[in-house]
Amino acid sequence: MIEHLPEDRPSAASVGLSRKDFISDQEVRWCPGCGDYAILAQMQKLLPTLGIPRERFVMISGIGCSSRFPYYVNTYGFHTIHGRAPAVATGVKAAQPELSVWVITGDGDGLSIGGNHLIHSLRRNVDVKILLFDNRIYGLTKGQYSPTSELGKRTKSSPMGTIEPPVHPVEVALGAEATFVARAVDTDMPHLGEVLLRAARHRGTAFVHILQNCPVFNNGAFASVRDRAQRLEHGLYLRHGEPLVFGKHQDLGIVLEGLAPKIVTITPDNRDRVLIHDEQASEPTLAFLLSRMTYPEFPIPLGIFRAIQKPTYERALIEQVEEARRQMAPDLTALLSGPEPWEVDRP
Amino acid sequence: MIEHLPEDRPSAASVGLSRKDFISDQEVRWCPGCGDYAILAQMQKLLPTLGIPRERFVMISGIGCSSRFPYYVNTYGFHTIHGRAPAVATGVKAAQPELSVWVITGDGDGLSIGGNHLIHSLRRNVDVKILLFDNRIYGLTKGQYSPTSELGKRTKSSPMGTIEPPVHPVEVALGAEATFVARAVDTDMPHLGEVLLRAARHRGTAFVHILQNCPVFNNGAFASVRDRAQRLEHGLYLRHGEPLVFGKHQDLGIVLEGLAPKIVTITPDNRDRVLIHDEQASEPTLAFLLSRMTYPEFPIPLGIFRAIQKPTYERALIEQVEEARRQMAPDLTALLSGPEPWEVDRP
Amino acid sequence: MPMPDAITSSKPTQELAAVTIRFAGDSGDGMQLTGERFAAVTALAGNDFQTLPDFPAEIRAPAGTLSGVSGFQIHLGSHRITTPGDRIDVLVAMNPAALKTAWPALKSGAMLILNDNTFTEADLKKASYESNPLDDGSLDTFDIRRLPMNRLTEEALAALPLSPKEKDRCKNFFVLGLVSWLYTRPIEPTQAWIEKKFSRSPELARANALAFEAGYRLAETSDLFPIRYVIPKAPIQPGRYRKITGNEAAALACVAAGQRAGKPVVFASYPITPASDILHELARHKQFDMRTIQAEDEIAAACAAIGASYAGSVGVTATSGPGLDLKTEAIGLAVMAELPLVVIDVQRGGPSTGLPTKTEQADLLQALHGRHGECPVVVLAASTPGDCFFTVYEACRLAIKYMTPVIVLSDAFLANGAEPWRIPDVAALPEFEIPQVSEQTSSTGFHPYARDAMTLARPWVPPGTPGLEHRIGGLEKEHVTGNVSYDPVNHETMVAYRAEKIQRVTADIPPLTIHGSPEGAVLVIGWGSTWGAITAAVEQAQQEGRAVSSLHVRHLHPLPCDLLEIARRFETIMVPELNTGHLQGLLQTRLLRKIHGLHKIQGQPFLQSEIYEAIARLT
Amino acid sequence: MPMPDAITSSKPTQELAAVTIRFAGDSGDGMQLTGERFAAVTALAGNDFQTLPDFPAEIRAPAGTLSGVSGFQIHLGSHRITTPGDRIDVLVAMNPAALKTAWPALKSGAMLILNDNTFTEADLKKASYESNPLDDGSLDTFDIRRLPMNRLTEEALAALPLSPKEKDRCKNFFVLGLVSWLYTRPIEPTQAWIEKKFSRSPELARANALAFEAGYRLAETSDLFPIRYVIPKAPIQPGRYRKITGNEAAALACVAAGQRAGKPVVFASYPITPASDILHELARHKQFDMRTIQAEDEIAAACAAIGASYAGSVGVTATSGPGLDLKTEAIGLAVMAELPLVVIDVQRGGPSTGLPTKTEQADLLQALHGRHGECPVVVLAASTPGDCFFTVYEACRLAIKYMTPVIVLSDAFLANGAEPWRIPDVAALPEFEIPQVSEQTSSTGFHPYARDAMTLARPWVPPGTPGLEHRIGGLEKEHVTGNVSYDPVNHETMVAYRAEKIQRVTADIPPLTIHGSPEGAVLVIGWGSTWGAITAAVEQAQQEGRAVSSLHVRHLHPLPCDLLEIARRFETIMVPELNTGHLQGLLQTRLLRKIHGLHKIQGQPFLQSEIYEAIARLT
Ligand SMILES: Cc1ncc(C[n+]2csc(CCOP(=O)(O)OP(=O)(O)O)c2C)c(N)n1
Ligand SMILES: Cc1ncc(C[n+]2csc(CCOP(=O)(O)OP(=O)(O)O)c2C)c(N)n1
Ligand code: SF4
Ligand code: SF4
Ligand SMILES: [Mg+2]
Ligand SMILES: [Mg+2]
Repeated sequence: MIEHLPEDRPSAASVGLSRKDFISDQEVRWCPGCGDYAILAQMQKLLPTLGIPRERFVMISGIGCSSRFPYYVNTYGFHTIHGRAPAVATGVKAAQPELSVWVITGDGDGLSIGGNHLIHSLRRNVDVKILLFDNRIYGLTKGQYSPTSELGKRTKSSPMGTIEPPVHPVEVALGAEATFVARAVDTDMPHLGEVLLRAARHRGTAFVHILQNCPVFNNGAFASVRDRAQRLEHGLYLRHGEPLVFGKHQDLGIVLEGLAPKIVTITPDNRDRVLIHDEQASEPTLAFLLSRMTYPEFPIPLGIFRAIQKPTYERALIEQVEEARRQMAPDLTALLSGPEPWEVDRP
Repeated sequence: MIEHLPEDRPSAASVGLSRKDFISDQEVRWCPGCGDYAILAQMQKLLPTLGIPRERFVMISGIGCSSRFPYYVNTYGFHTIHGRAPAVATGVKAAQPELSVWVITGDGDGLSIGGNHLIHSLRRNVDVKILLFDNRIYGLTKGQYSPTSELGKRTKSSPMGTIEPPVHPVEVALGAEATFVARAVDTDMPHLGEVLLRAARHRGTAFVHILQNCPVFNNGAFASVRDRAQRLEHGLYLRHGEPLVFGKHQDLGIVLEGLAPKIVTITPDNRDRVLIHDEQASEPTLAFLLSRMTYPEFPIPLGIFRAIQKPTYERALIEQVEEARRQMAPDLTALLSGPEPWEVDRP
Repeated sequence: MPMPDAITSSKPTQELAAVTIRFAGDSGDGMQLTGERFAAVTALAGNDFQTLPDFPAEIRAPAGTLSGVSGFQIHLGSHRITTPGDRIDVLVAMNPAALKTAWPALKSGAMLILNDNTFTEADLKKASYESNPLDDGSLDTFDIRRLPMNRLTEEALAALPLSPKEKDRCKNFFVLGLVSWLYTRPIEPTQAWIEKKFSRSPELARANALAFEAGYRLAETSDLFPIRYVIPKAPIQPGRYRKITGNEAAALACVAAGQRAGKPVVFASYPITPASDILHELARHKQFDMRTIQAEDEIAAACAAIGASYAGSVGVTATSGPGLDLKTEAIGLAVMAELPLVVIDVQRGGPSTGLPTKTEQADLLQALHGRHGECPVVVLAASTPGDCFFTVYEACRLAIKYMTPVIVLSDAFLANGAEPWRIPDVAALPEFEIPQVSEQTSSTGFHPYARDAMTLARPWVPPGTPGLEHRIGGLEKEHVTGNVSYDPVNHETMVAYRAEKIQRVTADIPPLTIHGSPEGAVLVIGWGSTWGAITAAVEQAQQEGRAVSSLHVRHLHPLPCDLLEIARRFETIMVPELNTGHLQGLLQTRLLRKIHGLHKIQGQPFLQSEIYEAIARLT
Repeated sequence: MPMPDAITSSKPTQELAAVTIRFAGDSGDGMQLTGERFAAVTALAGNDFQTLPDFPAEIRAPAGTLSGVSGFQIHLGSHRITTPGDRIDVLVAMNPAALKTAWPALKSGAMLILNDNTFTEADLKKASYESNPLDDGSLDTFDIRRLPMNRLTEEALAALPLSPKEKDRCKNFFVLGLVSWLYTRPIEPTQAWIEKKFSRSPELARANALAFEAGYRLAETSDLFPIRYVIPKAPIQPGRYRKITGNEAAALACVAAGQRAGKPVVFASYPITPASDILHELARHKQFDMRTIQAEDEIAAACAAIGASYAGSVGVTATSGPGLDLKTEAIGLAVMAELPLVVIDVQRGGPSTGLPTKTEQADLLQALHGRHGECPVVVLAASTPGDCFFTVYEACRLAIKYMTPVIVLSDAFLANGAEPWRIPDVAALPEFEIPQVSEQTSSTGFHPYARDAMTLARPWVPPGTPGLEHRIGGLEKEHVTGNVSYDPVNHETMVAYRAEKIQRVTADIPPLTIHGSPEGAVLVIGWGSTWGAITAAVEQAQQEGRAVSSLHVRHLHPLPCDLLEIARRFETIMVPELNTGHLQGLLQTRLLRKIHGLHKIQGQPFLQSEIYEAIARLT
């Protein structure tokens, strides 16, 4: 009755799937130049490679430009209500743990109205992949600031500049004890693909912070890492077991000064002090440190901040069902009768 | 029109206030032995000492046993709805920045249904004091697990044990970029008083995680630090600028091993390696590290994890009002007329 | 030494048709257990009954105070019993606060069995008595039986190696023994129960058994109780019975629905009084593939239930008023996505936090209209604790058959009240009909919004179904294809379809049963938990020859087809409701005539007498 | 070289009473600006008018496609204009998609001014045309004027050192010039506006001015336009006017309310179409001590507004359907706490996400009943863009006077539509009455729930007031003291007080105005944005001598006292609504007679003709 998780059984039905199997018949309606196109393309490239039959995929979104995503992917899809996609996804996984469930959300959808559901699905470690398209703006409602907009940013709803310091999405996810947290850039195709693959392979909630450009309402928000040249300079690629090195010539490194990160030009002297990335560290101290780095003081870390294994929520849920069955057979008549039934005879 | 913050002007009206001025005429209705009594007593002791006239205090709560708090304090009080107290408090501060606003919430109220409002008020740095009474259970609804209940805990709603790893409230607050985060224990009177005083003095959102016993539905949840003797052994008092030392004989210390904390018996050799507490550190790395320590692997840190200064939300809000006034006089007729009025003459 | 039983007793007996007894004491006195056990043996004695616990307000109050009183009322008789009793015939009061709390409900001349040990100055003060009612004459018109229950219990257990506190906690069994004697209840079942319950601690088993025996014996021997009462068996339909509360029944219905539908049930909920017990109950029945989720809030709970339905499980959520508010938007999504969803609303006193432990019926209009846009759902209401089973079961069945949210209205009174319930035959429960993909699919392609010709339901195609991948969502859908559509006429068409689909549910509503003459002077129309009081009052009036009939509506949206036609056959219609007139207004719009309302908004159920008097005024 | 004006033109003119023009093109074509400017000069020309922009659905679609079309319709005339026009007399279509989108609304024989440069194969395909409508005869019955607008604009600007793209973006001013000539609009205001608007980039100013002139000149010189039209001034009440949209008016009302109440306004909101512009507007007026909060969600927004009211500010929140769902629980809190709160609901097509940019009136029943428990609030509805000002202002006033939430219903049609608005005299706006602490306080102590004898409002005592410290909350309160109370009868009393308080608002409702005879055959009752279409249709019918009157309700709860009495004087009542009959049902319950409904649920406002035809069927 309870099926196994997809990874356990690379399905025959998944053989021969290709990118075009994941393109739906709906016209894509994002603005020309929107970063969402690139993410869609990467996903359509990734999904056929996962060994999962197409019908096992479910895309669940909230509301926002980003949340139109499910319409364009020819799998099962559910465009729900603002901020609630993780909650809907939890129900889907509870019902069918074997599905590959992807939540598509935005910085407003996922961090403003939906912040609580995000946190709780992370802490529960529901096996869903959450892709947060962060354009640091409300796109669909035409340009209000979001929880990731820079302090002081002038938008339609903050003509004098915002007065709210932004959240760091990766930090919030780590603070909620997420088991997988990563970041990628819409235009950085191969890397985005790599990160998405890792997310797909993770058992538990995988949170991917995707830096996405909204050319219409917030053009250039992530200029420092979107353009290839800039990215080589300002992006800090995280690779497990390797030192935190960046810069056009890969000559800059991150070291600790006390408990704060510091940029150094690498020399033979300080080479040893450069921090080594460890996505599996028992304590997410380093991940936290990286999560708070912002440009221009620091490079922007890209890649996998943390990836650890913990039991998943739906697996535990099903295990309790199985355990209960081991303890007691499901006898409906007995249940309805309760502990103290009595008979009333014909008078 | 816009008054100054209380601290700027220790009011004459506050002179001569005493504890009994803060006791309302309502019968206190918590269960005998409930930890809430001790917290109430500390607050009633603290408030008269703050140099703030009684009418300037406002206690705002959500729903839960803890949220009955406002009824018992003879100041202004508002017992609102489940989880929403921080949002109500934000409105209060926007309207009257000069009030001293305290939010009283529980682990369910503040971290389950109300988690998002909590996070957003922390990131905005609204100048309210949030006291979260954590009994790791839903008291008022008679004993379901809460987001802080231990994994595997059997409660009314988890007869086979919970399957949800708990959140660390302090970690969540830090992840939301809180400017003041502290922890205290209900029974640890002087320390609780000290922490509450510091919270009162902080400008910005002060988050205080108070470990509180619910003898009825979750007795002994914090046994390791509630009882004086145990506390001396298992409590780690955080003191700014001082080493992280604990234990009955203050002979144990916290050092770093890589980026993970480790307990050592202090020797002349390793004394230097014992971490020094810094509540004002530019990076909250240490605070994060401390926030994830749980008994019995580690001692329970008590005191102030972090206390930094940032502009407050309501101050910034009012500053924009003032700035706008400097730029343009508030002329209602001109506003109503808009940029392009025209006259229609008598025909 | 064998205990005396009904036959061996030396005292005379008197036959009674019915009696209402309330056990009341401090929260720590164990009166709920006394009541529960008394009800259990009452069932075995063959009487019909209804019970109603009356918990103290949310938080435990200091011992002995008025707010700490916990009561349990039972109404039992030799005829059909439909209410827990208007007025108390017999009060067992463990302390002055219990007496004071029960005071307004005492029948004149009621028997008061009082625990003498607690009528001390301190206890009287805690109960806000200015003078001792035992002395000041205020009880003169009652039939007083004073006993030092603490002392008697203590004495009975003197020989046992238990602490004084442990002994004291046995006095509820002393009371049970005493009242069991008084009403000639069988004793073996209680003895057996004690033995089983305390099997792990024989000391306590022995103590409680002794206390029980002591109470029984005391009544037999004491002059305070010169006669005992016999209540003949009620003419109950033969069968297998159990005692059930509304919340238990609602929970069991979820299990039964999943089993009969052949699907897992995902029950996602957030705790709230008085609905939490449904979650507690279901969390204990995981062996039925019952997957319970305690969500972070009510929004998440509703959304998780929707997600589960979307993925082919039976998605259910339960809550009370404030939680229903929060589920509003999600229910709208399920309406648009046309997914099954069952929302159980255990109504309590409102508005806002209101009176969380009290009963009310004031969420009806919200259930009908409380969503933005044209957003119709099915609304059902349960009429008795046992009926919560059938109503919730039916809700699950309709939700799936019509691919729609169904709101079930229960209330605090039903949720906690108990009655004997004839255990249904599992095989005889109605079948589930699962909306299928239509035959043409192969030729014309799959259309998620192609509707069944009869029910107008769209097919239920959960993810995982090969070849039928499709997308749904909260934006307006194009008829048949389900694509997003901004077309004006399509919108009107879809609004009409969604409304008509709900109307089609009338095909599943059985004809209404009229209690009494099928036409005439007065028709009392009720819904929900008022059934018991209405039925009792109408029967009382009918026995007096008054021209009154009644009918009870389970389906509040859509209304049964025959309702209006029946209503037109009566000169006067009265609708008693625990609100300001919700159904009254609905019927008035439909019938275009004045409907009499009877409104009570006190957090309490109707008394039989209140309805009876209203009928009497109209007949 | 001076431009030709109405007087110097050599071409003949023709007088028109009214005309409906739609400017339509791709989102990038700047048609909103063309429309806005045309409306501005129309105002100066002394005509009455109404405008309605028609934005594309939420996300920018690829250029040239149907979903990318942006339109702006204006109806102007020499008499009172109450709708943006049923059918299009003149369409300016910048591309085939614009033509296709406007198609269903074209009057037969309408003038089509088409941009020839875009009727290419590629553009036709994007607009899903299978053949070129210019060639296939499908436009034969229309009055076609083809111009290569891209090229003409380009030529006019040939000499300027701008990029081709920059030049192309001036073609909306070319259109404006052309249509300004055609309808003899004054030209100086446009020239002045261009100069001011582009003062920072003289190049662009010059380009736009040249394009404008080119369009004007082309019309004067081209044979395509043999005559021009004159629309005489409308008989407008003298005074100072401005053009205003519903959202602007709602925002200004918040400012005015704060100023007149002498209190800061805290406007807390979460963005949602079509309500967001109220927030945008208010965020620009901080100098009025306007404190805007963009909350994390609608729940927080409502709660922050409540907190602000509690602390003595005017607390306002604005949203649309899905957000109203979420505010439900908070509104209930404000009902129980008896605090002022204004909730503006800009209705859009529902249910669920529905049709976010389209209009509808289907939130009325939710506004009335969408909360658990007995939870009455005041509900008002605005009838025109300008009326949003008076309605929201009145909402603020009533909220404070009666210490209650007030829900204001606007809709997408009002929110974005614009009309000339007579600027009110600030000093003449109604006064605010602030509920005060009663005199007895000194002697009997302060009671937060002691009510004003007239209004039943409790006193508004914000924190910070010395000596009156008190606690409030969502649990049921004791009458007068405001202490938590579980007393049954007190609950009923308080439910009654809360209901009666809202009823007392009727004292503030002015007598209804009947448009037409005060009694007779048919009465059309409307509410909200249908006012314009109803008024136009009723006037049309009246002019034909039909026995029809109309009245429009601003106060939907409580209903005006005189409404029922007036209704009784008519034989037939019809209620046109953009829903399935919300007000219709309410009136039916009250009047106990059949009310005719006219329902349209297409995301579009009523056409005058639709209402007229319904009247004609009844008269
Ligand atoms: C309950 C509710 N509130 C508000 C909205 C309006 N709304 C739609 S999308 C959105 C924010 C979108 O921002 P984001 O999540 O960043 O997505 P983006 O459009 O930028 O991809 C808002 C406020 C809504 N649809 N529902
Ligand atoms: C909207 C809503 N949902 C649920 C409830 C029921 N409820 C009241 S308090 C509470 C949880 C209380 O737990 P906590 O915040 O930990 O407070 P405690 O009682 O333990 O102090 C719940 C679920 C409610 N009042 N309102
Ligand atoms: S508004 Fe921004 S985020 Fe939305 S589709 Fe357009 S470019 Fe993309
Ligand atoms: S239930 Fe627990 S938290 Fe609530 S009052 Fe009682 S002891 Fe305190
Ligand atoms: Mg965004
Ligand atoms: Mg708790």
